[in-house]
Amino acid sequence: MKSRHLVHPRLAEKVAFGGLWTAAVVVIAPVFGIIAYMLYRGIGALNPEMFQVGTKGLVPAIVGTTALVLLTALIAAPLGVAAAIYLSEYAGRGPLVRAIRLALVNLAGVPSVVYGLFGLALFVMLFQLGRCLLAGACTLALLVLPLVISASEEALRQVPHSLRQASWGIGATRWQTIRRIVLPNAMPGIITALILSIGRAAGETAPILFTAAFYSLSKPFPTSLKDPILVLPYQLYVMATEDPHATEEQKWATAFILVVLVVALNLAAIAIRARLRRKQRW
Amino acid sequence: MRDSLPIFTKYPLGELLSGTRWAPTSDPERFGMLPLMLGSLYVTLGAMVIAVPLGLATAVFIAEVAPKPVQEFLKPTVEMLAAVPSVVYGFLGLLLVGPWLADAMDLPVGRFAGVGALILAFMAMPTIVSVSEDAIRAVPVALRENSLALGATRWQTIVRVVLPAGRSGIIASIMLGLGRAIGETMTVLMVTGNAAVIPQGLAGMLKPVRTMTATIAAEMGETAYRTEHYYALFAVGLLLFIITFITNSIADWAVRSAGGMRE
Amino acid sequence: MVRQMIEVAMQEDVIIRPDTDIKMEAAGVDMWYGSFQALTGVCIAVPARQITALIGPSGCGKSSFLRCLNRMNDTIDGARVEGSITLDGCDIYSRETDVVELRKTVGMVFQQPNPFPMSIWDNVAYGPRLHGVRSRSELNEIVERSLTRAALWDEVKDKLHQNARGISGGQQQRLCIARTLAVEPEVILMDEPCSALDPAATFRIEELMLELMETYTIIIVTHNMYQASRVSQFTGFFLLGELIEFGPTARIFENPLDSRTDDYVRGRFG
Amino acid sequence: MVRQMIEVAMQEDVIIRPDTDIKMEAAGVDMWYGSFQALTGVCIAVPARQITALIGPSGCGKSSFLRCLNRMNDTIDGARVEGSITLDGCDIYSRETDVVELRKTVGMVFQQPNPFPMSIWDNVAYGPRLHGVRSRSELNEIVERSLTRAALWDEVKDKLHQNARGISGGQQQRLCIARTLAVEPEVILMDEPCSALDPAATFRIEELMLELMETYTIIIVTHNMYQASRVSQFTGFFLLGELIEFGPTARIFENPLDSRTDDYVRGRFG
Amino acid sequence: MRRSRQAFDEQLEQLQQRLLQMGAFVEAMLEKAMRALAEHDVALAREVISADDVADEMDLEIEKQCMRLLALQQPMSKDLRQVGTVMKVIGDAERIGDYSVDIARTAITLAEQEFFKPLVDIPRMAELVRGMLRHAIEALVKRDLDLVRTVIEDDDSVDKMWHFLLDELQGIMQKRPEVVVQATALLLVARYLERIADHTVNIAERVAYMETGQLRTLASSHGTGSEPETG
Amino acid sequence: MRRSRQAFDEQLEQLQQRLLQMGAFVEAMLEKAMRALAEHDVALAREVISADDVADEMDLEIEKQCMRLLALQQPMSKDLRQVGTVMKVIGDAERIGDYSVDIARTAITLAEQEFFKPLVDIPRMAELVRGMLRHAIEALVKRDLDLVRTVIEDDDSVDKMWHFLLDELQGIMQKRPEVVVQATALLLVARYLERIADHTVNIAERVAYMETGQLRTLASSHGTGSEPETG
Ligand SMILES: Nc1ncnc2c1ncn2[C@@H]1O[C@H](COP(=O)(O)OP(=O)(O)OP(=O)(O)O)[C@@H](O)[C@H]1O
Ligand SMILES: Nc1ncnc2c1ncn2[C@@H]1O[C@H](COP(=O)(O)OP(=O)(O)OP(=O)(O)O)[C@@H](O)[C@H]1O
Ligand SMILES: [Mg+2]
Ligand SMILES: [Mg+2]
Ligand SMILES: O=P([O-])([O-])[O-]
Repeated sequence: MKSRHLVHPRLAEKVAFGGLWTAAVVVIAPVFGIIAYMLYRGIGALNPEMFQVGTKGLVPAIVGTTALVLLTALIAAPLGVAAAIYLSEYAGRGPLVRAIRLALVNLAGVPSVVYGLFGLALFVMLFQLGRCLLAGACTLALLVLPLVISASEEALRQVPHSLRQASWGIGATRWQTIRRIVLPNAMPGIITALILSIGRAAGETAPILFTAAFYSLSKPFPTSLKDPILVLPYQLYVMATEDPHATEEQKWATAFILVVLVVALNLAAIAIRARLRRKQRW
Repeated sequence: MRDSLPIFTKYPLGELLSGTRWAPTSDPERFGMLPLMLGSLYVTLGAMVIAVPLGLATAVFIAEVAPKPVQEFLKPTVEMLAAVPSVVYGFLGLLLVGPWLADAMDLPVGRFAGVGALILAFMAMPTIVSVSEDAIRAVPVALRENSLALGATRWQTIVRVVLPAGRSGIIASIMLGLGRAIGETMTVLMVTGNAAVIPQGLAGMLKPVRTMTATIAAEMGETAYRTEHYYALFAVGLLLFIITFITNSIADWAVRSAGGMRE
Repeated sequence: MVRQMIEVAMQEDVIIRPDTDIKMEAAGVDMWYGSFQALTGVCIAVPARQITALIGPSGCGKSSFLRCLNRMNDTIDGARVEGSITLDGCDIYSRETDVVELRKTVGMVFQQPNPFPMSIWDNVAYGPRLHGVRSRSELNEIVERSLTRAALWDEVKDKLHQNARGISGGQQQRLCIARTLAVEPEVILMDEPCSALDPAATFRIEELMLELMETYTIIIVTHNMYQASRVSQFTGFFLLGELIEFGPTARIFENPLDSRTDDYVRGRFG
Repeated sequence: MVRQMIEVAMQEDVIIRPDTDIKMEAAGVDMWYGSFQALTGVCIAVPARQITALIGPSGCGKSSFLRCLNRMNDTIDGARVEGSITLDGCDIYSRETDVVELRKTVGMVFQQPNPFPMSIWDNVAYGPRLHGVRSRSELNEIVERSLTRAALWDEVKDKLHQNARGISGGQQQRLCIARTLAVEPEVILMDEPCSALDPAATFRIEELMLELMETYTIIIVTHNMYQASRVSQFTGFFLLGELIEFGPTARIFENPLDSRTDDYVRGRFG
Repeated sequence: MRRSRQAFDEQLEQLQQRLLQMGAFVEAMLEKAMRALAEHDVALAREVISADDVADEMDLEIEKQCMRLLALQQPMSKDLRQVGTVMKVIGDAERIGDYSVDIARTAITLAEQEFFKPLVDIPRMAELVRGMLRHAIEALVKRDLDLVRTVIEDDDSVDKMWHFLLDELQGIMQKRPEVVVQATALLLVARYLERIADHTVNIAERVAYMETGQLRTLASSHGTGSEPETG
Repeated sequence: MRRSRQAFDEQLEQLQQRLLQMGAFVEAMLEKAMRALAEHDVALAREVISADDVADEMDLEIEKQCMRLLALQQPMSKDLRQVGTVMKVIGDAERIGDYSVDIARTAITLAEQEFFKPLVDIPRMAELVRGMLRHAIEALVKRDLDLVRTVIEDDDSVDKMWHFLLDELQGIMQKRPEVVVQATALLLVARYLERIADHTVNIAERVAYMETGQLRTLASSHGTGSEPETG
């Protein structure tokens, strides 16, 4: 077949690929510039003073964030994984299960501020918890639960059906199969899901705005679950927008710590996923 | 969401949605949500106009064109950008981009819709790039080989086979990006200026606006429990929920059909 | 009916051992997936310690029937079986039957080799452990015995603790057979066990089947008519969910009774 | 060498048309993936308008060689080809060769039927459109002609605008062939085109190949020795990257010259 | 050369055709040989003798084709039996050709001599045998078991004729020693015809095999022809 | 019954063995038939006649086995040629058995009579033919082309013997009409031996085919036996 072209496809290809290169550079370069700038400013602002337990220190916020995140994980992980196992291994295909799935997908996309509202109404007001660590953690747990469930379910689903069949074929019960074959093989995926969720929780501001956080440059650590807490993102928000006393240095350092924390969590997740993926090839 | 109901008993739905004034503190209180919705629309659409073409191009670039090392560097980096907390983006917008843009365009303040759109675009971009890159990658190698074997160039293959085949995933990525942009709270709260006025025309991009999310975040802290204002904010939350529900449903449907195609 | 079949077989010069008897028997088996009837009135008597091949065009219900024999269809929503299937004379669909016990007795090997993503040793020990064997030395013994029977021991004995995904497809399939042997089944069902393998690996599996035949009753579903002709002693031909003809393999391929079987083995079908 | 081969073929009673000539010829082809040499000194002359089958054990380099013939190996990082391969006497690896043109002339059909996820019509029209055909009526004509040649027209003519994924595997494979025919190739390479299909679909493809042979030069890689014997006029046997023997199919299967070929066709290999 | 299943059917058909041709060819050889004998036609006899090469060639060719079909098509069931049958039948046909040559040679030997008595029985026997051959081939093509029975019945007649001729010719030789050479020659011709009839029965018997797959001789013949135990 | 490739080799080997057995069996039949003839041993002759059923059975059995191998193993190349060869050779062997029966029948016919002259040439011819048969089978087993040549050379001797015997017996019959019955009987025996030799050559010729795949007759024999053109 003879070609009949106005522009030779080869030429078209060259032009198009040039365009793609440009686009990629346009996207990546400024982002990098800015992030790099921030890191540069942040790392410059870090000084020992920041880590003192005092008025200007970041330590209370770091501790608060850690406490909040751990508590969130404690609540979300068992619930999420159990729900995922139920959905992927036991639930059939009834309309109820379909509805649950649809709800999950949508909840994962609901704006975090709406979670904040919900947490406010439910935990703070209805359960009378007040603005506190526990209410915040519960709210955040709600926020990440859809993520945990659907990512864990995905991980469980990734375990080939043929392995389950093989196990049943040898005379294993459903539970034996789940415990010995499905869960161990889905574990990397589940752990990744958890870490990613934690990362997400650590960076969220809106949901804790009304449920857990308060701003202060002087308040020490929380002592009970019912205490309100200092958390990094909220700290940063207030410093940047409302606190005329916060120094530029404090702002940049806080941003830096927050980014490093979140990125570190994500890197960990990626590393785990990569290592385990290499180990198991289907 | 139960808490949003009282407001509807007091104000007819139509009035709530089309009211042009959001003035909870004036007397009488006005809860017209139109400015908020338009604010959200402006910022979000603005963000998507920037993010979609650039994001897609980057995704195609990473998946199909970039040399292996570049690929291996870009992919995780882009994913990492998605993880940066929104408050940090807001912070950067507030401290860096806004002032810089205001300088450049000779505007009085560095807080206006355009900054929000730009920052949101870069926030939505990682989602778009990462998800659509996955979708493109998930298009079976065999399809590419088939196309090449018919005498197509790589570019022809990308445009005519790979992108259509990854269509659902790409739509999903856009919807997810859109969802992220609509639902984003902190950034817009920090950089858009928070004026609940109805933006006009393109110039509106250069004026401050106020989105639904920002309204909730900004005002909830200060309203009294069970006031009309409190209920109104919940109503905004409900509206937001419905909008994102729709976007996500579309995204989910797209992902699902993408999965079906891969079979 | 069964005795008749065996007599026919004798006339047909198939060497049947004097101790040959019927291991599994299906009588009037119907099967549905929801409202779709996949099998209609299948009657078959599977002789012990012989290889029985099931052939037929795609979608004729071979796999469905095979999966009736160890009740793997139980795991599929909406799958329903009627009629009787017996193992050593006992109805496997009766209330008292323990499905887990049944599946230990009637092992299964699938089309795609699907070793668990663990070490070779763990793969083989998986079944015995499930069923309560703890002692390491006993497990070691079982692993060695099973691998040896599956003609794989020599090839893997130096890498027992290596991941099972690292061996070739043909070896993986033999590993899956070893894994099945480890729970000491009496019947082994194989659903197109070679269709994912290359010819060399296929021949290995075929030879293995012929060796295992000495001890086990083997039922194999295969698309490959030539494979059925090479390895099996009895062949059943399915068409549209019915068992059209069942008899000694030589007869099915040399001189089938039913003209549809004849058309099929002569490649004149569809 | 080529003429010799044809003479041998004549002696061997293979019916060679009087106008038979050599369509593609490889001389001393070596191929590497990185530092791994996949092909060593392959010399072969593929006669025009005949079916040439390439057989050999897994990993012997059949696919690699096939992919040299339309430079599909160009798309693999680190793949390198040496030696000469000619199409109608022109070196396809020379600087002047346009790969796109080459791949139009030398079409390829893969193991897995892989229609594009678009309508049947669009699938077939894909190639012609790529190469600049715009007119709808012309495209319609091409689509009908190609589908007819691929023996698929009657089956799909009422659902041309249905998604191509909705037809059976065998039909999909014929669609892939139609898609290749639509760009009017002269040579069609097929890499195990039937290994994902059931026997009935396989026979359809085999019949189609025999029809296409009237017009096209076909080279097929197959694991299935019987398939090679059924459909091809010439057969090449590969082993460890070398072409051990090449000749009329009847000779290869009845009386090969090389003892390794003999062992292979007699199933005594490995 | 198409080799699809459909084409395989064509090839089987072609095999059948060639077998038919060969059958017709050797039948013609037999007919000519007998005519040469009866009419003292040396040229015709020589034609038969040289035709044998063609028959041999046909035999080889068809066998080769059978082996090729086996190698390249792996036939099963009926098809396999058909190929197997053809392989066996061509052997018989070739043999019939050979016997025709023997008869033709005898014809040349006897060409110079007047027959000591008019040839009646031998041509009649030959007629019968040729009919058998035609019927056998026809039975093979039509898978007609009735024709097979006819052939087997005719073979009994041929056997009777042979015994009758043997007796008669032995009687003549005893009485007229001067015709011994001619009589032995004719004796052998009769014997050849009997053998041809035997081969014909072999051919016919294959029909049952092709149809039923049962490899059993219908007529349980002992010895190559029913050589009488009492001469 | 194992049927792997290795087991397939065993089956081919077994086929070969059974062919050997059959060869030995018909050779024994020939030997006994000749002994019965020479020693007027009716019992032995009857033994040969009843042995024919066994030979026929062997023929059928082996053919069945060949067909089974073709159906169930789809042999290629050498293996296929071997199976094809066996199918052909058993036909010849069966024929040899049949001829032995014919000789045994003749033995019974002649049992009551003293020979008009001592049997010398015919037993010698029989010896030669038996040797040929042994050689042919051996050649087949050992794939020995030299042995084949020996067989073909011996066949020439057999042909000469037959011509010689034909002349001699015709001469005797002309001179002594009273021995015509016996002489024709012996004439036929000689002819049978010649035919057996011919079948033997057929067997031997298969060796070359098995080895080279070339289906060509080495000895281009015209007619079933070289019937002399001049009596
Ligand atoms: N899980 C299922 N749900 C519904 N229908 C099914 C299911 N599995 C199989 N079927 C249908 O049942 C019929 C028989 O299927 P089965 O898998 O037993 O065929 P088969 O003979 O094994 O075919 P193949 O050779 O392609 O494996 C087919 O028509 C198939 O579509
Ligand atoms: N992309 C690749 N990179 C590196 N090595 C390769 C690649 N593709 C193939 N090989 C190697 O080259 C050799 C020949 O491979 P090829 O796919 O040509 O074999 P084949 O004869 O087609 O085998 P099969 O019958 O399994 O398809 C094999 O050893 C294989 O491992
Ligand atoms: Mg199946
Ligand atoms: Mg390959
Ligand atoms: O051909 P025959 O010698 O066996 O009659």
